Amino acid sequence: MEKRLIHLNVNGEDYELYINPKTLLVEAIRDIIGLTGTKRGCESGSCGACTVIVDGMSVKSCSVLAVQADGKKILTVEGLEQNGKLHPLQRAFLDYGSFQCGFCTPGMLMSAKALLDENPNPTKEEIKEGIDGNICRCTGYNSIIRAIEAVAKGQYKEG
Amino acid sequence: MKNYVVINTHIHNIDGIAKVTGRAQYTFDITLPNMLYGKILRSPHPHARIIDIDVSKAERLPGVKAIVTGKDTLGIKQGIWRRYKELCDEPILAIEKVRYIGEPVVAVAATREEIAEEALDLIEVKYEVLPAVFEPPEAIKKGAPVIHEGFERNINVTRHIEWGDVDEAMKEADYIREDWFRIDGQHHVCMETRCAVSSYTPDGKLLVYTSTQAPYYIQVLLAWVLGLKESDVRVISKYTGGGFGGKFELDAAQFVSAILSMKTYRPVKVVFSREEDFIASKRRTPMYYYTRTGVKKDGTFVARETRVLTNGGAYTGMGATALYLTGFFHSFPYKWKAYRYDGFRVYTNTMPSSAMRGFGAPQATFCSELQIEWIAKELGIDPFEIRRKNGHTPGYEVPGQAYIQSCGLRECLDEIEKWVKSKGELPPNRAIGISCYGFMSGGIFNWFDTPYSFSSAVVQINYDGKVDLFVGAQDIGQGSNTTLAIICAEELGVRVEDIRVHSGDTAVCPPDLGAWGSRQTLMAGNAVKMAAADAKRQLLEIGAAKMRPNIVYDLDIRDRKLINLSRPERWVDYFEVVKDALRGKEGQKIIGRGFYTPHRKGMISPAYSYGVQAVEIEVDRETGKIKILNCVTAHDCGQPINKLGVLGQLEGAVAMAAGFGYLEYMPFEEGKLMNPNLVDYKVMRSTEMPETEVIEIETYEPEGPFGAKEAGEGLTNPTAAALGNAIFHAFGLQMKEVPMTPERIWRALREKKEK
Amino acid sequence: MKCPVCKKEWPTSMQVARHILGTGDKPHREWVDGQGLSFFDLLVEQALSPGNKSYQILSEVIEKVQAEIR
Amino acid sequence: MIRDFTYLKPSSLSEALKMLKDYGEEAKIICGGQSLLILMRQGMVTPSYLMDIKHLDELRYIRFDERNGARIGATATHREIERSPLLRQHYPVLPEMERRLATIQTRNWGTIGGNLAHADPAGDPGPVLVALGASVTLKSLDGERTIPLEEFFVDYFETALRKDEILYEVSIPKPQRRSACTYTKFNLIESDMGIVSCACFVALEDGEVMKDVKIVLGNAGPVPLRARRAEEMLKGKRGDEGLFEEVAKVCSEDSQPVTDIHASEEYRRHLVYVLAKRMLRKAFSEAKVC
Repeated sequence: MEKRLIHLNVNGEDYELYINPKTLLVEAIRDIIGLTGTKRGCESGSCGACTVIVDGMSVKSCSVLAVQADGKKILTVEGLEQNGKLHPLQRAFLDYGSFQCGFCTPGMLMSAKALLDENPNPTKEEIKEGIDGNICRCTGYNSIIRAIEAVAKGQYKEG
Repeated sequence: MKNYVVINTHIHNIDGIAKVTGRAQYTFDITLPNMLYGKILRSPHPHARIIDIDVSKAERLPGVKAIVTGKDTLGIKQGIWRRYKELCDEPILAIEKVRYIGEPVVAVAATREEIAEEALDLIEVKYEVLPAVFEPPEAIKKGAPVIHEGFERNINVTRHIEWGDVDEAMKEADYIREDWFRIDGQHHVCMETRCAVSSYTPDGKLLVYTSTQAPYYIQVLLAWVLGLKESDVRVISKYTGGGFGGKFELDAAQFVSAILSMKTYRPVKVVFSREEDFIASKRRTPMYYYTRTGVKKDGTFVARETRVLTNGGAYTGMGATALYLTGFFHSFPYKWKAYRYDGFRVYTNTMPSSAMRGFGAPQATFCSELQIEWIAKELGIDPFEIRRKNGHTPGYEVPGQAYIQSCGLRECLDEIEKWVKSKGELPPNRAIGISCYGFMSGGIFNWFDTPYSFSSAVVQINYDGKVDLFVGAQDIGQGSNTTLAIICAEELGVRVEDIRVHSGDTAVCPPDLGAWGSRQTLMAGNAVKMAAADAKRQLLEIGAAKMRPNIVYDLDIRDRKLINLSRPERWVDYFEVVKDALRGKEGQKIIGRGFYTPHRKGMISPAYSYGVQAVEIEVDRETGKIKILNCVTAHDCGQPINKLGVLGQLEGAVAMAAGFGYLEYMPFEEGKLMNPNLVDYKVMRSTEMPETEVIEIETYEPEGPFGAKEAGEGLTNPTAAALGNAIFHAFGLQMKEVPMTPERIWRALREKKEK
Repeated sequence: MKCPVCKKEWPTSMQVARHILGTGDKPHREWVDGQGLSFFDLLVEQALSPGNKSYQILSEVIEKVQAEIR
Repeated sequence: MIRDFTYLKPSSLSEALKMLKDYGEEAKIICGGQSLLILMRQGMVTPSYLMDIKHLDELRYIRFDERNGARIGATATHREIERSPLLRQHYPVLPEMERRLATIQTRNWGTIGGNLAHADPAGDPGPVLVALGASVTLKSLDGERTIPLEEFFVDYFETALRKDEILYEVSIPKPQRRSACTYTKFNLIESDMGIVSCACFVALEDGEVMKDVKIVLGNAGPVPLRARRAEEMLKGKRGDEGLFEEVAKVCSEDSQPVTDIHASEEYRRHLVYVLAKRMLRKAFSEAKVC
């Protein structure tokens, strides 16, 4: 096995990694780059806690090899906040109590952001589909759906 | 309604910023310098004697630093029911015998996770496989394999509840019906699997980061099984990724990481894989229910006789409490002239069953509410009427079991009846089912044998008027940090943002029994209220000197102002008073202490919550598949404290309880769980979630802080029962097995047609 | 009616029977087995079948031995 | 944990084919990897060489022309198919099927080529594409061959792909006039694979006589199963409720479902009957309209 050199742009920062090609993207983000906001909750790509955004698409970082993300732009939960200012989705999650234990929240925020980037005002069904890859055992999802709806309706417009 | 400043208002979760920005560091995220990784070799057999363990090859693998088996431990059989030593039966690392598939046998610590895993394959364990038994009816027969020596017929523990004379009372009944039910288990599926990082240092002190609901329990249990002093063990659990009842007993991640760290003097991290979390941790108790109910023609309940066999699995854990509670809640929330319950917990060679949200009540409520619906139909009585006629009322005493103080059941029934009537005539493939329920706010009985008070809190006011609140209560996502901050702010008269809550650290926070039994809002809340009152009293002394009112108790602090109650226009700024107070106390911070232990209050629990839930489903008659459209709950939790928290608890409970009712099945073959992953174990996702609505019925619970009581586990009790009743109205089927999967509904429909 | 083992009192022999099966500790078990019955057979019978045969059997024995308990 | 492997990253299709020639025996192709990586992480698949074609945009296209229908490149993702206006216009069943395939994250990264090559009998695209009469083109250094998709699926997780071949393209014939294709699956969770699934294709002659019928059952056999006997019963006939009822029973009899932890064989047979009846009725009514 020979290692490979890859470049990842995570939350606007460029990282150069020299890694074993079997390294998963989630391992690169958590264990090598050290951003532990992205979580892991299963071994079968089912729970969605590892969801990040790669080139604008929500993706399960446990089901992607890090080498496949070479040269791509990756956004993790740590990238949502811009020097102290929370992203509208983060503010909405606070207002609507869209989290409890918080372990699935990073992945949920990423799915929500990717959904709204692609479809600025989704129907309730589309929102449900947008986050049906993320399991949450605490909230029962409705508070999350309400928060996403509020952001889509412009309740958290900047400025 | 009292006009509170902070209580029941829209308050953000105080851990929110850390959780929505990814800053929150869970045990899963913790790495310490020089840290090793631990992996566990588990038993492939449901029942076997350990003959020999050969670790020689594994030891030689480069990177392996330590290997431990049961023989390397003190061999103490631990358990959470410390008051009854014979119920402490779990050595965690098996010593002479394994009793369920997945039981830990050998643990390895290595420099990298991969090496530890590779080492497991090099370990050879010789077993003498013994005959195994998996279901209570077989395990209880004469000649069944003995799982625990000294426990004949595998009966682990029995519980009995009785009042009145059932045999006499049954004579008065005009209609008697008896039914058998079989209720399957359910798994917690916490998003953060069980994990721990333990670091033992040469000074003989042990630091343990872990994901737990009760840091104090883990501290005490670890000290016991490792032979350490309690205070030399420090458990830190700042953020926990979900618990639901599965994380307050000592688990293998904590025990194994500690043992390995004590051998290597290096930090050791053990993280359960999702599969390990499924097969080797405890689950909701599966039960076989027999219940016989006698009722008068006019619907008055007369007597009920119930017998339950629970599948205890390989070890006791909290099983004894589940056995008792299911008996207690099978009478809830109705008045019975005579009631008798006999519960038998039976050891089997499956994963131990123990506590999970609802703790026996969802099973009890399912069997009770369905039978009542069928009786109402048989006697031609309106389901609301029969429940209203027999329901608990404030001040009622469940003979020998419970004093009920506040009880909003009647109001909840009225609200739900109004909603059901507002739905009017339903389309043919739709139906509505209802269910009453009730739950306790924590337990009185000190089965853990703690010398400390059940809950304690310390309030510390700093020079700038900001408050540090130290509580032993543990926030596992249910929002106890926020709820307790709200209680402290209201009592002390400040805002929530003035308070920083410290929890999840046994060295810093006062002892508390932790998060289970929905006890924290009431018990820890009372402790926090007392501590805040203590601190406020010290401030009022100083305040009185400044304002010189004629009567000192005329003063209070409200929304950062020290006011004279009789003349509110005269007030002094709270922050000024604090500065004076500190100077007056030679620069000492103001400390308020509070604690709460419920002696003889309400017998088994200080207070009881009530509620009624209605569920609307849409059915596909050809396939038996049901879709939940709507779920409305009227819940009486006394005075709600944390507005967002209560709604969150309800919606989360509906998702978990609906899963228990019609989705989450756990198929076993010869003691092996066949779906230990999130592809085959069906958990509710956003697409299956119904519309939810909660109607808060506000009552005043004298025993609770500001009149508050539980809104955590109680909400998981009704949903499966309401689903069962909805299916009864939709198909005319009397479902006797849970979960009610489409195939089971289809088979029941076919049998009905053939009859 | 007195429990032959721990001398506690109850109004009816049926309740004494319930107490004995309910406690199930060593002395009570040994007393029942001493009467030519099997404690666990009674317990299991009680668990699996409706009606209270076990309690009836036990309460009869309890009534008989009441004379000797003085 | 994933076993070590040598990672191969061809810069073009031709280089990929060359690599397959050299390493074919011990190489596995990874594209989206949504199914493969799970098997590798659990140690069920341990290739010595892993050739990544995810980045080959040469294979990432969706084209359509009136004459020979649609062509979809192997590395086109499920999401691209789900949101393709071309396919939505000419083969609406395809995007509708993709919308309910797994979760949005899996669809964003997973590809149609990877899905078909994985050949899971419960996979969603298989039955639909077979019902649409699709074919697949397999390419190797020696040349290329196109075979009907039905022949591509050989057995459980086994395809006709030779060790040195790559699945290059899926082609779907031009939609016939007055025809419709429908698909549904029975599952407990929206994003789950079907406990049983069924795709139906109906083409009408003028009037309401059925000229061509295809009924394909998913997860009711080792591969997407054509219910040929049932199809024959419909050809040349007018569609009506009684006939659909009878044909659905035949589908149920001819299916080969298994019993597993999710459903018994008996229940699966019943579901085949229910789904076939519903999809036939829906396809027939849609074909009459368009």
